[in-house]
Amino acid sequence: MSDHAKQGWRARLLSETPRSRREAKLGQAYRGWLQFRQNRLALLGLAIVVALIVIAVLAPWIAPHHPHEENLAQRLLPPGTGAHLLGTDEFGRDILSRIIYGARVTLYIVVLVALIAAPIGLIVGTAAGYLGGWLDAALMRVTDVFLSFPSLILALAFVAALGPGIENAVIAIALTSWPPYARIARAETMTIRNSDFIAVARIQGAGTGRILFRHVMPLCVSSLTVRVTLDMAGIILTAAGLGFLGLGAQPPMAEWGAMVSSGRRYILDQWWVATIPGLAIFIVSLAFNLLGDGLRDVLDPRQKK
Amino acid sequence: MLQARPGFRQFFGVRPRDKVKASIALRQSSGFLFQVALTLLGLLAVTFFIGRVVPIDPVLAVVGDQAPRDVYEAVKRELGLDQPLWWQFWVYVKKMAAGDFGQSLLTNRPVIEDIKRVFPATLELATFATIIGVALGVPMGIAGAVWQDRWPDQLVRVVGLVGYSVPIFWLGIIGLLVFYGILGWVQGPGRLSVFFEDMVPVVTGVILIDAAIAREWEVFWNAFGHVVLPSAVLGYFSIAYIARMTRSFMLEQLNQEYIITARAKGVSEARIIWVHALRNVSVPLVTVIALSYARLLEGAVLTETVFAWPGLGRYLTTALLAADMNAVLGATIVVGLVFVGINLLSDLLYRLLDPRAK
Amino acid sequence: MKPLLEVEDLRVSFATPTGRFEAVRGVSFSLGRERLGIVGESGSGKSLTGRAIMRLLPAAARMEARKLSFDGIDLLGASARQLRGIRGARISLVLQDPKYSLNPVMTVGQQIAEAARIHGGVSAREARRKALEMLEAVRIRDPERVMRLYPHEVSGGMGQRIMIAMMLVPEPDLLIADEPTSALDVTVQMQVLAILDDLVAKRGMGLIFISHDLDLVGSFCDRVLVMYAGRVMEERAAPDLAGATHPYTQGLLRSLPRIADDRAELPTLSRDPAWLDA
Amino acid sequence: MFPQISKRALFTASAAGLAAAALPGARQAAAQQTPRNALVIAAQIDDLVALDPHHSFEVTGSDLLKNVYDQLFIIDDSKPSAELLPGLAESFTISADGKTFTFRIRQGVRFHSGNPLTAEDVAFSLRRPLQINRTPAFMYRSVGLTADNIEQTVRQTGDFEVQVTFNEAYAPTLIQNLFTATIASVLDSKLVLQNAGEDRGNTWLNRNSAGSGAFRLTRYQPNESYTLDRNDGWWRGRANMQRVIVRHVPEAATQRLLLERGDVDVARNLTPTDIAALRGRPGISIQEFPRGTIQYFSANLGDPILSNPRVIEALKHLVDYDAIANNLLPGQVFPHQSFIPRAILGEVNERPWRFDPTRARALLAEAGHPNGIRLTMDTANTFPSLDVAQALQASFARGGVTLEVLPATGAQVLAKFRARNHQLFIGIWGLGYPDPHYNADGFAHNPPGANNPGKLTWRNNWNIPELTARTEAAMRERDQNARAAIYRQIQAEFMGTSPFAVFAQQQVQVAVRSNLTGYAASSPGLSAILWRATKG
Repeated sequence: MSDHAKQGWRARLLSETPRSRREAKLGQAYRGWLQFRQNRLALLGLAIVVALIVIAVLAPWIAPHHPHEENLAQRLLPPGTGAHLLGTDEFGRDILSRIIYGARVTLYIVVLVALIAAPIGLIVGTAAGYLGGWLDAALMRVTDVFLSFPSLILALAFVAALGPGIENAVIAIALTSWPPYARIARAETMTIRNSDFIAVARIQGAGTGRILFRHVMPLCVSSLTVRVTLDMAGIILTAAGLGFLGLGAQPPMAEWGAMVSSGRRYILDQWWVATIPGLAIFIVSLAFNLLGDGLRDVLDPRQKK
Repeated sequence: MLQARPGFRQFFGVRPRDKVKASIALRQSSGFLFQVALTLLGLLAVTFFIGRVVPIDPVLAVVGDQAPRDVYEAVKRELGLDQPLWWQFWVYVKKMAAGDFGQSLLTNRPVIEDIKRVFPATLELATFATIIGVALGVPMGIAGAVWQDRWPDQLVRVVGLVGYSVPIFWLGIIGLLVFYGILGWVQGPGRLSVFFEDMVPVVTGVILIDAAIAREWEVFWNAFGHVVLPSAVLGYFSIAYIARMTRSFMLEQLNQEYIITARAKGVSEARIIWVHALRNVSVPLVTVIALSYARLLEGAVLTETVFAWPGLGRYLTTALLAADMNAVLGATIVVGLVFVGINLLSDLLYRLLDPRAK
Repeated sequence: MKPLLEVEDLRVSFATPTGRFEAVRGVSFSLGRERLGIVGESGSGKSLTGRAIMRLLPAAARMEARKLSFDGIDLLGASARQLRGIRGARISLVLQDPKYSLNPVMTVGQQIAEAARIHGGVSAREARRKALEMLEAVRIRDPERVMRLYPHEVSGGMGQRIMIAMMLVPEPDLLIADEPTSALDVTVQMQVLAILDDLVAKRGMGLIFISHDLDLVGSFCDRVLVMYAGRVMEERAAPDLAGATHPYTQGLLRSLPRIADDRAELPTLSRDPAWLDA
Repeated sequence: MFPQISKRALFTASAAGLAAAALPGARQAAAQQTPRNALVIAAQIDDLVALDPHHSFEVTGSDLLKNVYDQLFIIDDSKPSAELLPGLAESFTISADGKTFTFRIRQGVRFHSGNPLTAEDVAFSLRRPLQINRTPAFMYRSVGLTADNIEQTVRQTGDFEVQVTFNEAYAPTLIQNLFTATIASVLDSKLVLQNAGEDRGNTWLNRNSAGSGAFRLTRYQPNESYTLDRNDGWWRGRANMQRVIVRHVPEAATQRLLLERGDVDVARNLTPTDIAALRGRPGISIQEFPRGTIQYFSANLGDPILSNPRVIEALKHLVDYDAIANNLLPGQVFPHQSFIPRAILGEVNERPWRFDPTRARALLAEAGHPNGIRLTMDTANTFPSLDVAQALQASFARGGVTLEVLPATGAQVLAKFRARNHQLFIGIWGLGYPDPHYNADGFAHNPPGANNPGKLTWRNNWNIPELTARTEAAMRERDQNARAAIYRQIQAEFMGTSPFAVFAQQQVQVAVRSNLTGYAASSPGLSAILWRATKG
């Protein structure tokens, strides 16, 4: 048996002298994981997010009913009545099934916003920070304009322009949430810009695009990841807010915010109709917050003890 | 160029140093004003063009369901909507530069008058919420940092995260049910109970202040009873934000060398936290608080809806949904100004608090 | 004479994701009213040793010792209150870089007066007078003006003199100076050291001088501890340093550049893993 | 004198009581009371745009304006169906050709300003709607009055006599009913002219009142509240309440809490579940008032699928009429399938359509869609249309119709509807004045070749030259019974073949504090009635 197989993967990952670039990266990730694992709340957050994904994927198999199946004779049943574990809503639809299917919508919102907003912010921020000059000034002015809008209002404006619906809500939220990412990426880029390794890359003849994409952006990714994770709760809540104002997901789609919104008319007597999706929103945004906190402890060195 | 123009030298040569300084300051501030103007113009342009591509027909919002064609066309002309977009924008900007925000379609009143009414309502709510946020959020954040990873920290974190994660309209309705409906500890929705309306002359528009000026203490307490709950609900949100930021700033400061110096001097922990660290924390914290205050001043649509609070957020939202563009643009400009104003203020405070910034 | 400070088998360790890491591993020494130098490379545990004496370790650190007593007081068992009474008043600490070790948003005067007030129980006016006096003692011209300055408005050398003034105001018995001059220019270094030397001699204090500079320690102190990887490798009287027996000390000595040096290159320091367990 | 002093005097007794209650913590758990001489209503009033009675076109507007202004005729508010009473017109005569109506104006009526009301004010007020040409002006145009002829058609023939000449000999009841509408409000012409700018007082009247009615408007803050104070010299008698305050409360739950706490006397916009929960609660009573508003959905006949009458028939079989009325909107609507609402001349109470998915499937198969069809339905994203649309989604599915609901803001959906870009549209239609013609004009009148997006028939591409002629004939039928008979015929045909499925008529369900009586949230005269309200 060879020497380094005997060492075991754990020791290898933790070794101070990694054998390859990949091994170094893996080692770093593993050390991060070890640190992350110590934060029990963060682990809980991770578990909930994983559960959300699992539920979303398996929704058709685990939901007891179809989320749109109405029965006006069985409306507003309290939790635990008959076949409805969490009760029924104003159309007699099974709330549990709607919550389960709603996980898909929530996941969809979260993933899509992250996929749209983070790259926009990253590109704008790194370009502004790295290239400087008038481009920086112009981009930052645009960022300021977007920043000085209240995000819900801007989202509202976009939704009003594009028409209500989940896709448009997602686009609207994404368009309102990139400016802070641009700011962060810009700040990070400014500190990286003058560092030696960038100078080396430049001397070696790397083009601006290559430097931006291969050297600058990867370094901004970790702090951006933390920020995006922490923002997820806000994104879910903004989507819910749009739903509350009738501009988010449209009926009968089982979106949690819209469920709270339509359930609020029954909140004084049939509390569960609005409260259960409210709890779902709460639990998931809490999870993203916990996860974000945990990630920050690992990825953001300033916060380290 | 070898020879400086004589005028140039004369011009600066005789100038006392202060004046040069003043001119630099002026140049900086004019640059600043230019930037503000640019930001506001950008804001206007974005809002304007979004507003114009909205598939909501403002004419229909005016004339209603059953309007015949001729009335529709007449109103469209009246609103200037038959003109090309860029021309409409130009006309709008020109008018606005002259201080004319135009007329709101929905209230049939000058937008500026509407804003004078709704902004103080939001100001009142936001200020209270921020006071609550700071009064509770800062100590909570400090507690979290001081007892890092122990139960007070976890408690603060969870309480804060709950504030971050609860849909605010849900919290509002439940709060109203419990504290108004069941317990009766606070007043109901709205800014005043109906019978107190118009009892004090409007000076600032902020009822609490107006009532205090008029020495109408019944009105004052009534208004207070109304503002407590919505501002607490909003404030919970800022508590969460402020506590989280305070905690992280505090942790950063507590790891600084000067804290060790202070400990080595024998300074008590309490004094280290509340004097040494907090003074340093307050510098970035001011920016955070200002930011959260600015956000609240932009109006909290959801809270305002639940509490029937006639504030800026609801005004803006209603206007948006009806494509009442004069109202939307006017309110947006106010929002932009508030943002800029608060930023300036926080800058000023920053300079006051941090000797290094002078 | 009973020693001022006794340290026996001092250990400091940290929890890391890969297990416990021992940064100080069984350090023992005792100290009278004398000047003790502690030398070692960065990471050798010398600073931690200094801070452990004042019980000023980071929260994540765990510290054990068979004995840690100062002037008959058991520092290990001392309450937080007792410790506060000792810190500053009886044992003081001068840190490396005044840029970080002074509070940036308090004036110099406030910071020095604070030290005087905490332990002296004196009035504000008296504290101010003491602060002024002390600033003069560290040879600062126009102390009235300096009192009003913020740390970022003073130079590094002046900052360090302010730091010393602040630490000596309550007239402690023991001063721990943790690389007090390494952040300063060479010329300023000498001035600061001279002041320190002068004050320690005048007031009859004990001094622990922590440094990576073997030469400096050799010339400045009475006795020297050489540390490596959390352990004391060797303890010698300063004048006797040249006769060091431990290979590590010898290595350190050899790697020092000399004015009359004719070596083409400095030898690299060799480290023997066996020293870790010695 | 400072204006607030008098207001304070008004509520001395109550304010003292409230003062203690207003202090936080000092409040009793028991519900407090609003003052005995004031009526406080929580309602949604954010759709209130115009207060100029010749401009206003919303239900909330008429609730306010009919209590502030008087019209030439009155709908008797003590009767369950719309019966006419003389209003500012004491009596009238009709010329031999039936086109010219001569109105005798009641003497001794004074405006709130103290100005006497004369024929001059009436003539001014009859001309003004066409001169400012806002939406409601179409009601006058439909009887041949136009901006161009108004100076000649409306004439002041004496100090207290006005003549109006129409282009046809219209049924007298039609004209009388028309002149009960908000648009027929008589304004204080002197006061209006004093304050008129270039817009004939439109701006001024949108924030002030110049009427002679039971109350005068003393305060109005858009989206917040309005306050009406009693007109002690009203010619029909003095109102019981000295003051009426209507406060905008957007959320139903909030309205309910206010009512339960006793901070308001009336909660105007509660949901069926709120009503169910409040029913039987001590101190609170539930009241229901029919309202002349119908709910319908319509199909665009310009669409290839929907142009097949069998498909329309199938859709009408796919509405669960009873479930909507009894389960979804209990108490807020009752089943109704025709366009003339109950309590109006010519009403029919037959309901030929039943929920029958099997029949619907068969019809669809006959129409060539054995595997069902897919349709979209545009709806405003507000209660109740959105809720009904979702219920329809489920019931349509049982007949093989896959319905996609497309909710959007009201103005947005409306624009689409007016542009005929919809397949199905679900909406609500309110009566403008209590005459069958108003709805017949919208639902059964579509002059060929005209391009009128104001008409529902046009919007749905329903070409009906024959029905249009009959609707016009009904306008001219002077015999009340014969007129009613024509409308019944029109409706029979409408219910059978039209692209409209009317499924319910609304009623206003309010919860009030039990000590309040005489308040009507809605009436056959199409507005709230405030002056009879009294507290026990």
